[in-house]
Formats: sequence, C-alpha cells, structure tokens
Amino acid sequence: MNNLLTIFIAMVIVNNMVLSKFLGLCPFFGVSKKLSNAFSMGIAVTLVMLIASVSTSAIYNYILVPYKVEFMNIVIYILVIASLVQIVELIIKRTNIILYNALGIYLPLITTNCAVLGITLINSAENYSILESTVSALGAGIGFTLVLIIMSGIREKLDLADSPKSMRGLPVAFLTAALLALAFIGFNGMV
Amino acid sequence: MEKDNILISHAPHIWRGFSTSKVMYIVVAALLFPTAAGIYFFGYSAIYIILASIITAVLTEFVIKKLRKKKFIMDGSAVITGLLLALILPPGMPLWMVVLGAFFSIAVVKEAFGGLGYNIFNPALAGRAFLSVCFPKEMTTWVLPPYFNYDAVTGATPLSESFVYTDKLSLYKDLFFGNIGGSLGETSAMLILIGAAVLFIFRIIDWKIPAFYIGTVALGSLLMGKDVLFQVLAGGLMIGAFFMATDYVTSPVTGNGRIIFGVGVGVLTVLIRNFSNMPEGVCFSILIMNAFTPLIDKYVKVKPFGFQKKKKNA
Amino acid sequence: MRNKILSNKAYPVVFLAVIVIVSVVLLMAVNSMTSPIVKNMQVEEIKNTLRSIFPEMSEYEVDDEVYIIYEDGEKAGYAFIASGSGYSGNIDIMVGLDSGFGIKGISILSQTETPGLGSMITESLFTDQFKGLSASDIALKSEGGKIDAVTGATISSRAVVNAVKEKMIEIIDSLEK
Amino acid sequence: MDDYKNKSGCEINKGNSRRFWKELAKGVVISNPVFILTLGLCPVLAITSSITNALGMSAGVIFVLLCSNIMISSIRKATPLMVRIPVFIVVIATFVTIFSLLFEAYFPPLHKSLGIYLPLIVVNCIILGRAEVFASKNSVVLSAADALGIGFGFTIALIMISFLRETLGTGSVEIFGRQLFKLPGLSVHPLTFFISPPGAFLVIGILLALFRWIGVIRGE
Amino acid sequence: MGIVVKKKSAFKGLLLPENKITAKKPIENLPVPEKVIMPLQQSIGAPCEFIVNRGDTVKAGQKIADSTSYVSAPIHASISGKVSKTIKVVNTVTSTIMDAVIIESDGEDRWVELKKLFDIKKSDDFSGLKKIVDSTGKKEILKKIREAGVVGLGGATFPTHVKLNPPPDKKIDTLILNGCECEPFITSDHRIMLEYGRQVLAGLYIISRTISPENIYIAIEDNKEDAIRCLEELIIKMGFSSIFKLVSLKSSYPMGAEKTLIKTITGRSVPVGGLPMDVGVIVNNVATSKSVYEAVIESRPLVDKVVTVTGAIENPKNLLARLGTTIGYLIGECGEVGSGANYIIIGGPMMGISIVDTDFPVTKGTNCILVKEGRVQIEQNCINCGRCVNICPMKLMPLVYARNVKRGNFEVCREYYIENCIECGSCAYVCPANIPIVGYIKTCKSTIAKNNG
Repeated sequence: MNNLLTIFIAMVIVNNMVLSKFLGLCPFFGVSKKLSNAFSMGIAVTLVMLIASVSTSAIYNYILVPYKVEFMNIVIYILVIASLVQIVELIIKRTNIILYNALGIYLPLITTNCAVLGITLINSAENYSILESTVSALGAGIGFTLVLIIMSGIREKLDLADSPKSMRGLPVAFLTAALLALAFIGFNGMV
Repeated sequence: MEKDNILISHAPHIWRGFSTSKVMYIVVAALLFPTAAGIYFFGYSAIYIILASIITAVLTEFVIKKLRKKKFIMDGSAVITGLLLALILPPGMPLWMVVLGAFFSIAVVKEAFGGLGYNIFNPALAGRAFLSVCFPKEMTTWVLPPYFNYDAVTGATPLSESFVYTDKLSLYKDLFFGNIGGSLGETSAMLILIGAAVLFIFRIIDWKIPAFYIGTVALGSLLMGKDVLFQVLAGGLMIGAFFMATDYVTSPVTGNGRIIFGVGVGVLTVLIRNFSNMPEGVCFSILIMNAFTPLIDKYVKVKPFGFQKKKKNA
Repeated sequence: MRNKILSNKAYPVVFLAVIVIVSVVLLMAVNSMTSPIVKNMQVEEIKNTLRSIFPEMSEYEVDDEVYIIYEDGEKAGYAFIASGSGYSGNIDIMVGLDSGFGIKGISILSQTETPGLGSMITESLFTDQFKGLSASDIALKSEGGKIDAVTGATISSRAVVNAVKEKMIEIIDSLEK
Repeated sequence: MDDYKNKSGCEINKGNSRRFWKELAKGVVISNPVFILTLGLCPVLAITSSITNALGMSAGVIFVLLCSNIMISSIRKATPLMVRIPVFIVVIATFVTIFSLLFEAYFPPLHKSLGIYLPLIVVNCIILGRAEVFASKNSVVLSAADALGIGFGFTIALIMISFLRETLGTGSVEIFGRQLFKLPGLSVHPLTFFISPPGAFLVIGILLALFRWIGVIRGE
Repeated sequence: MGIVVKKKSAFKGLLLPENKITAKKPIENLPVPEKVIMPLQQSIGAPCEFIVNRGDTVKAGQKIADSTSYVSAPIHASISGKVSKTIKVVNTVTSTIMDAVIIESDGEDRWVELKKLFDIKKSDDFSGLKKIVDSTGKKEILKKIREAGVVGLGGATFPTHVKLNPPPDKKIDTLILNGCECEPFITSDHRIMLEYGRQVLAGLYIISRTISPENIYIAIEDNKEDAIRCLEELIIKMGFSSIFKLVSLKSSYPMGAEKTLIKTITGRSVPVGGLPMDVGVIVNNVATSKSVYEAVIESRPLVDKVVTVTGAIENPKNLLARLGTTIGYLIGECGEVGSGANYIIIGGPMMGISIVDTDFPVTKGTNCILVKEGRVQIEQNCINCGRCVNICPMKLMPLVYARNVKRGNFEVCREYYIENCIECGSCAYVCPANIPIVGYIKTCKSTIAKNNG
C-alpha cells in the first residue's frame, strides 16, 4: 500500500510527466490556451493512459517477459495504444454523445502523445506489476491534467499581459513552464 | 479660462492619490525593519548583498524598459524585489551570485511577462529558487551571527536536521529576536512583525493571507507532532507570510480566494518541510500557489450585489 | 490485376499483417545478433567494477546476489549491489567486502544526483572513506559515524551510507549462516 | 482522398537532383522542425542536458527518419489508405527498435542515458508527420532528401540547445568523454539550473524569443 | 428625540473630501439669459419632436416638444422669445448627437397662464393642501406630472410619471425620498431641502398618493444636519409626522445611489439587472419631489433647475437656472475662473462628465457645474491589489473589466455582471495605478449595447 502511494505521489508531483519528464509537451503547449479544453484533454489522456497501462502491463508481464521478447515492446505498445484509442473513441461515440463531443477531438491526438507511450514504457522499465502500473498511470494522468489546468489558467491571464512582442505566445509559455518546473522542484525527494 | 487648456477625462475626476509607488515605498519602509536586523546581525556583508541586489534589480528593469522603448517608472517595485531577494539569501552569499539572482528575478520572472502587474510568479522568490538550484552549496551555507560567535563560522539553520539546541526557552528567544543562523532578513521574527504592523497600519496588506498561512502551518505542525511555536518562528515563514505571500500581483484578488491561497501555501509548507528534501518550504510553496492564483481568481469570484436574490426568484 | 488486389476488402488487413510479420522477423534477427553483445558487455562492466575494487581478482562467481571474488583460486572477498534513493533518483552502489567482512571498497554504479553537488558522491574523496570500515562505523559524522558527508549534499551522502549499511548487514547475516 | 491518390501518382523525373538539395535545405532552415514548427519537443527538452546525448538522439532520429521515409515511400503505392497510419507506425516502431538494439550493443552508456526517450522516437511528431505529409506522396529519392534535411535541422537545433545548456550548466563541454573546453570561472560555480528540467524550458523559450526578435528586426 | 432614525451604511463606502463649499449659499435666481438651447432629449426614453416652428414666438412654460411615446417627457420653453434655429448638440450622457432649438429671449419673460391651486409659501394651514391632493385622482396627478415634463432630477432623468405608475404585479410598499447628495461639491439638493422644504414634503405627499406605500422614508446623510433639522420641523408643522419617517444616514459614498440606499434603509437587495420596484421600493429625488409639487399644484412645467456652480471659481453659487442656459453663462455669473482650472465638469467629481465646450446647455439632468484644476494622470499597470473589489458597492470585480476591455474581451465582462455597475467611480478613485476603470466600463457597456442591436 505504502509503495502504491509512493508511486502515485511520485507520478503526480515529483516526477511529473510534463515538468520533469517532458512528456506530452505537444498538448501541454497546444491545448492549454483555454481552460475547458485543457480539462477535457487531461481527462481524455488520463483515461487512455489507464487503459493502455493495464493492457500493456499485462502483455509485458505475461507475454513479453516469459518469452524473453521484451525488445518487441515498442512495436506492440504503440499498436495497442493506437487500437485502444480507436476502440475508446468508438465506445464513447456509441454510449455517451456528450462525453464524445467534449473529448472526441482530442482522442485521435492522443495516439501520438508521448505521455501515453511514455508511461507504458516507464512501467515496463520499472518492472511494475499490473496494479502498480495502474496506479502509476493514474498518477501520471492526474499530474498531467493538473499542470495542464494550471498552465491554461496562467495562459488565459497571460493573454491579457503586455509582454514583449517577441515573447508572446509560445516563448512566454515556455518561460512559464520553466518557472512552474522550478516551483515543483520543491517537491523533490518527497518520495 | 482658455479653451486650449481644457482637458477631458473620464469620471471620476478626483483621485485618492494613493499611487502604486506610494504603496511600494511603504512596503520598502516596512522592509527596513527586517533589513536593519540583517545588518545588525550580519554586518557589512549584509549591506553589500542588499545594495548589490537592489542596484541590479533597478538597473535591469531600466535597461529592459529602454530596450522595449517603454517608459521607465521608478515605482519602487524593482526596489522591493531587490530588497526582498537580498533578505532571503544567506548572509555569506558571493556578490556575483546575488547579482545573477536579481537579474533573473527582474529579467526572466518579471519583465519577460510584461513587467509589473503581469508576472505570474513572485520575482524575488523565483530568483531565490533559481539560485538554490544553481548554487545549492552556497545557498545552504549559513553564517552564524558574528555577534554571537565572533569568527564568522558556518552553522545550521534552525530547520536543518543537524541543528542542535539545548534550552528551548532561549531558543525561542533567539528565534524571536533573530540571534540565529538563517537568511539575512528572516531571522528576527520581532522586526518582521514590526514591519508587518506598518503594512497593516497603512492598510497595504490584507490580514487573510498571513493569518490563514501561519494558522495552517501551526495546525499542520501540531498534527505532525512538531513543536508549533518553533515551526512558526523558524525559517522564512514570517517574512514569507507577511511580505511574499501577500504580494498583490501574484496572489488572488478576492477575500475567499486569499483564504484558499493562504491555506494552500500553509499545507504545502508543512508538506515540504516534513516530507521533502528541502529543509525549508516557504519559498517553493508560495511559488506553487502563485501558479494556482489565476485559477483561483477565475473560479472564486465575488458575488455581486443582489445576486442571491435573483437565484431565489429564478 | 493490380487494381483487383488493391480493391479487395481483405487487402488492407493482409497488407498490415504482412508488414507486422516482416517487422517481427526483422527484429528477431537484429535481436539475435545484438543480444550476445549486450550480455557480454554487462558482464564486462560488472567485472571492471569488481576489478576496480579488487585489483588482484582473477575470477568471480555469482551466488544469488552476492559475487564471490577469487584471487589466485582463493576466496578473497565478496561483493554485492546496494541501492538507495537519493536526492533525485536511485543510486546503485557496488560494495566489496574483504574476507573479514570489512569494506574493501565501494563504487557508484549509477546515480542521477545534482551534477557538481550530489554527484560528488562518485568521487574517490567520498568513496575512499568507506575503505576498511565495519558495518557499525558506517554513518555520517554528524550522526556519530566516521564518514564526512559531501559538503552541501547531505541527502545524497546519507542515501549512500544508509544503503550500504543496510545491505551490508543483510548480506553479512546471510553469509554467516 | 482523390487528392491524395493523385499526388501519390505524380512522379517527378526532371530536375530530381536539384529538388533533392532543395528539400534538404528546406528541412534545415525554412521548416526547421524545432524552432519554426516546434515539433518533437519532448526529446529536445529531455536529452539536451549534454551534447553527447543530443548527438545520440539526433543519430537515432536521422536513422529512423531516413529508413522509415525510404520504406514508406517505396511501399506507398501498395499501401491501402485505410490502414496507412498503422502501417506507418509499425514501420517506424520497427526501425526505432532496430536502432535501440544496435545502440544498446555498441553504445551502452549512451543508450542508458537516453533511457525511454530513445523508444519514444516512435511518437515523435516529426517522423510520423514526415511519413504522412511527405514520404507517402513522394519518390524514394526525394523522401530521403526530406528525411536528411529535417534530420539535420533537428540535429542543429539539438546541438545548439545542448551546447548552451551544457556550457552554462557545467562550465565545460564534453563530447563522448573527451573535453572540448572548460571555462575557468563557470566550471567552479556552474549554473546547474540550466541542466535541470526548468532550465530546458527556459533555454528553449529564450531561443524562440530570440529568433523571433531577430525576425522582427528584419521586418518579417 | 423625535422622528429622526439613525442608520449606518450597509455597504463598504468611501469617505470622500466633501468640499461642499456652497452649502451655506442660498439659491440665487439666475437672470434670464439672451438665448437658451433646448435639446430634444432630456430624459431617458424616446426623443421628442418639435411642435413649434422656426420663427414662432413662445412664452415661458409653453410646450415646444412632445412625443407620443409613453416613456418620454415633454419639453417646455424656459423663456419667452423667438424660436430662431435648430442645431445639433452632443448628448453628454449617451455621447450621441441630438437636435436642439435655440430660443432668443425677448427680454420680457412672459409666462403662460399658471393655475395655482394653493400658495404654500404664504399659508401655514396645510389641511387645504391635503384636501386638494386627496381629491385629485391618481390618473390626474400622473397626467399633470407628465404634462409638466417632470423627470428624475437626481441625474437619471427617468420620466417620473412612468416611475410612479409601476406595473400592477409589482407591489410597492416603500417610498424613499433621496436627499443624500453624496457626491462632493454638489449642494443643490441640500439647498432645495432648506429653502423649498415645504414644496418637497408636499411633493412627497403627492407622490405617496399615487402609489400608496406603507412606509415613506426621507433619507438624508448626516453631513447635512441643518437640512435634517429643517425637514423635521416642517414635517411636524405640516402634520406629516405619522406617515413620513426621517432617516439620518452615516455619510458614505455612494449613499445616494438607489441600490445602496435601498439596502441601507430596508435591507433589501435589488436583484442583478433589476429595478428598485422589483423589491417593492421607489426612490425619488428631493428636486423631483419639488417639481412634482409645482406640476400638480401650480401647474408649472419643469423649466428651471437649481444648479451648483462650484470649484476653482471666484464666487461659487447655487443658482436657479432656466433650462437651456449655457454653462458658460452660469460660470460667467460666478466670477473669474481660477487660473489653473482646466476641467469643466457637468455633474459631480465622481460621476460627472468633463466637457470642452461651454456652449453646452443646462438640461433636466444637470445639477452641478464643477470647475477644477487637475493633472493628466498616467495610467499604470494593474497590480491586482484588489482595492477596487474591496470598495465596489455593487460587489463587482472592476479590475477584470479594465483588463478585458483593453483586449476587447467584452463578453468576459458580461460573465462578471458588468450591467450591475452603477458607475459610481469608487473603483477608479481608489485605484493606485490610476486606471480609468469607469471609462473602460462605459466603453464596454456601450459596445455590448451596440452589438446587441
């Protein structure tokens, strides 16, 4: 239990996907201009991360490791993620149209979101069990959503700011990310 | 009355005259109390650090404003940033590092975002965080007040684990008056409180942030089974609560928002002090809550006059 | 003819399957080529590390997690890998014991500490302090032991010290049985 | 869809070599993947704390980009539209794995320090993007040129960023263990901030702003 | 003692420097000017149309413009003379262009025939007055008020006959006579209460007949102690002590604004986007009350107005000026303007409008002309201090408006209830960065109005 909590906290704040592992930067800078979008994106990513982690962890622990073909993980994970995203999109479309309208446009983007492949690879690299993988994926997703929301809040405020012309937009977003990462250093060693 | 002289302006046509620079200089005046403590306890090196920091801050702002072809207003905000930064640095800090930190504070944290009013993070704190990542060794080397130990030896700050004390009462006394290792301006709780009183008298700061911040830390330390009085007096909590967390630009604007902010910083400080590698959590917890400020401001609004009535009717 | 194949409904699936199969075969081939090299290198690395601690080592054998070192056919000592979590990640340490269970030497295998500060734990100035100590002496000086922490990097230093000490006691226990 | 087919059927025979160089140059300058298109940022930030890592990463990206572009371009006529993305992904993933295996065998320390960022080349938007936008519609030779151009553009950006970060963050620059230079003052008190994660964001932000600023002066 | 009730303000108000330098100066009759400019729109609602032609001779009090629209008030000639020409003038409230006529005085000040039912100044027996009022029906009172062109003289210029005839589903139980006059410098209402107290109280009685409320309050700020005492005496003398309640309010800006006044006196909050009648209250200004009396009892239309001319001027005065008199004439009547004076403001310093052209006429909404010195203040960056949020009597977040209007995000302002703003100017007054918040709010409101068609 303690171990799971450690994994979870580590993923949410200490080894945050975006701020310390630099994963999922495209949506972090691309979808953080409006808060509502950021929230939807965060939820969608968390969802896919969870499902992907459970399935890839099962594949890793029960197929790849016993048959000593761990080197195949990249090909297999990316295929699993790509098809999962398709299936999730299909299910959401059939069952919950409101959710689909909210998350729909973000789902295809997630296939190439390195945070999703990243978390599955981290899980394998750390030799996590299925349960541990689930917890770490949940933590990573929540951490990602958290900084995405913080970032979008800040960027909405930055829109009103009088920053130098050449700083506006992406450069100042990078600077914000830098300072945010600097602030999060305070959590170092918490686990 | 000549027609050419007649001016047009928006209502209201009278102004209280309590300008930004006035606010800033009152804060500077209030900061002079902890500054005096720093100079008294740490001597000349403190003066050099303070001067280096302030001059760099003001110069950097001046140069950037000129580069951007904007008007440079000596509104005192750069002075505050410089002074605050100096007050939260260790007294033995090499001057060129101080200069670098002050430059980072103003150039990257403040002016790159558009200058006064637009920065997201507290410049002085971010400058300190920058320095503590760059020079972890220098940032954790504490000179003990020479008046208490004539050779300027290095020692531990109260919050670091290797700090040892024998008598609790004299420890509290030292913490309160400032005769203890630590950053330049954070050691004397008494003089910080006097400075804070100045801010309250001129109604510069709202009581909510410091009260809820210190309250949360006290409560948290109690729950953690720590010495509450010690946790409150030691480290940068006092100066952080009254001078950093209350920074207008980087804290929420509404009363409820400020309460949330204060509690948030308090919880983070307790967490970082007790669970993370950092002996001190004030700087980072305020920075983290700074990042939440836009969100708090967005969701914690003031209920407009007559708002609830409308809801009942609807 | 070509168009007929392309327009067949099953074609896309078959095509994808072919690509996947080709990919798998290719990867198998490459892996079978590289895996012996990789394995060899890992062994080499361990050997080099062990040799840095036991310069006279002629051979070694692995017993569970303990490496037994032989010098000219005689048991000269033991080595094991201890790991602890430092300031910003795991630290792996190879620890060598002489036959009297005193420390022969340690070597940091991997670490991700702050460069120029925490990373100073890899330097001999720090690691050499462990030489000849018994388990009871391994502690930072501020905590009553015999080891000076790297200035400004108490956490990294303590992580190494604790990891070495804990694992050492555990290993010695199992060896004595 | 029709549009896609038409373009894929269009072969350029004349002036192939001139176009080869043009495509190559385009990737380096006009559509530099990092600074102009801001693509593939994750590895750019993560592994630029040393030039050695940057070079290793660049080698990986160029290798995968070149191989996959050539492969995808040569099977482009046989590739059914419906499954083209999965096909691209499998092709790319295969080459990434091959590179990773080779790297592990011949450059183990570098392989270790690149960690998960090496396999993550699979989802690097640059590579999938080039496959979709360019290789699946152009001849093998041009696709190779495109791959090299984009690859070199990526490399240049990576070297620039990692050079800055390593110089400021450690005070000295090393390539594959050999020291290039050491700055006297800075190496005693390096600005460690720049090789830490926040420093990565800061350096790229400032570089982006700098390039824009220069652009502004030129009246772009 | 007696009938005065004291109350504290129910909101966080401002303590402004009062500067009521004309408080002790009796109202003087302004000599009839050579010409008057009569704009067509002097009230909220539809603009009027002329019913006189160029060259016509008119008498003072003669109706010169009217409208068929219900929400509108007719306009009367304020002097006798000849209609000379039509010109365009700027409506300072809405910043739109409107038509106006110029009437050139014949110097004789001939009036239309006025039928006075009661002479309040001479008689000390008010039972006759009450009888007259009681015997007049509600409809007739409202008709007389409309015909006299009476509008809200506090500044809002809402036609009084409309206000006093609320929709039947709104039960009005409270009537408040607003004698607060919370803005600095202005003293016209103060002087009206002192000098026309009888008319004001009689007017209030007439108003109360039209809506028959349960409670009638007369609200006066405690910085006008003499007016409170004067009205207290009169109430007893005129026999109104059983129905009128005199309330002395802690002076605080903006006490005179309807919503804050209602909150302070009744504890009720007017809903967002609502009117006082939504909480069963009607508020009338003391000057309006006086005009209602004159309209109903003396059938005298609204042709003149007490205007305070004050500020950096040699001889500040309270003047009873004919509508249409140019501001320049009023200023000229009060002597030399101070040498440094560079602002001319119609209205008070907090909500008034600064103008360049002194040819602008006194209209029904004018209650003060302020000449003052001032410096151009440089707008600085907002530092998020929250003083505006703290002081706003409407509990809004003015800093959000300023910030977003600058970037053209008008919709965001609506999410923050910008329509609830009463433009009292408290926020800009306290703003350390000197941001003209009210200016931004006005821009936003007019843009939203324009966008909504």
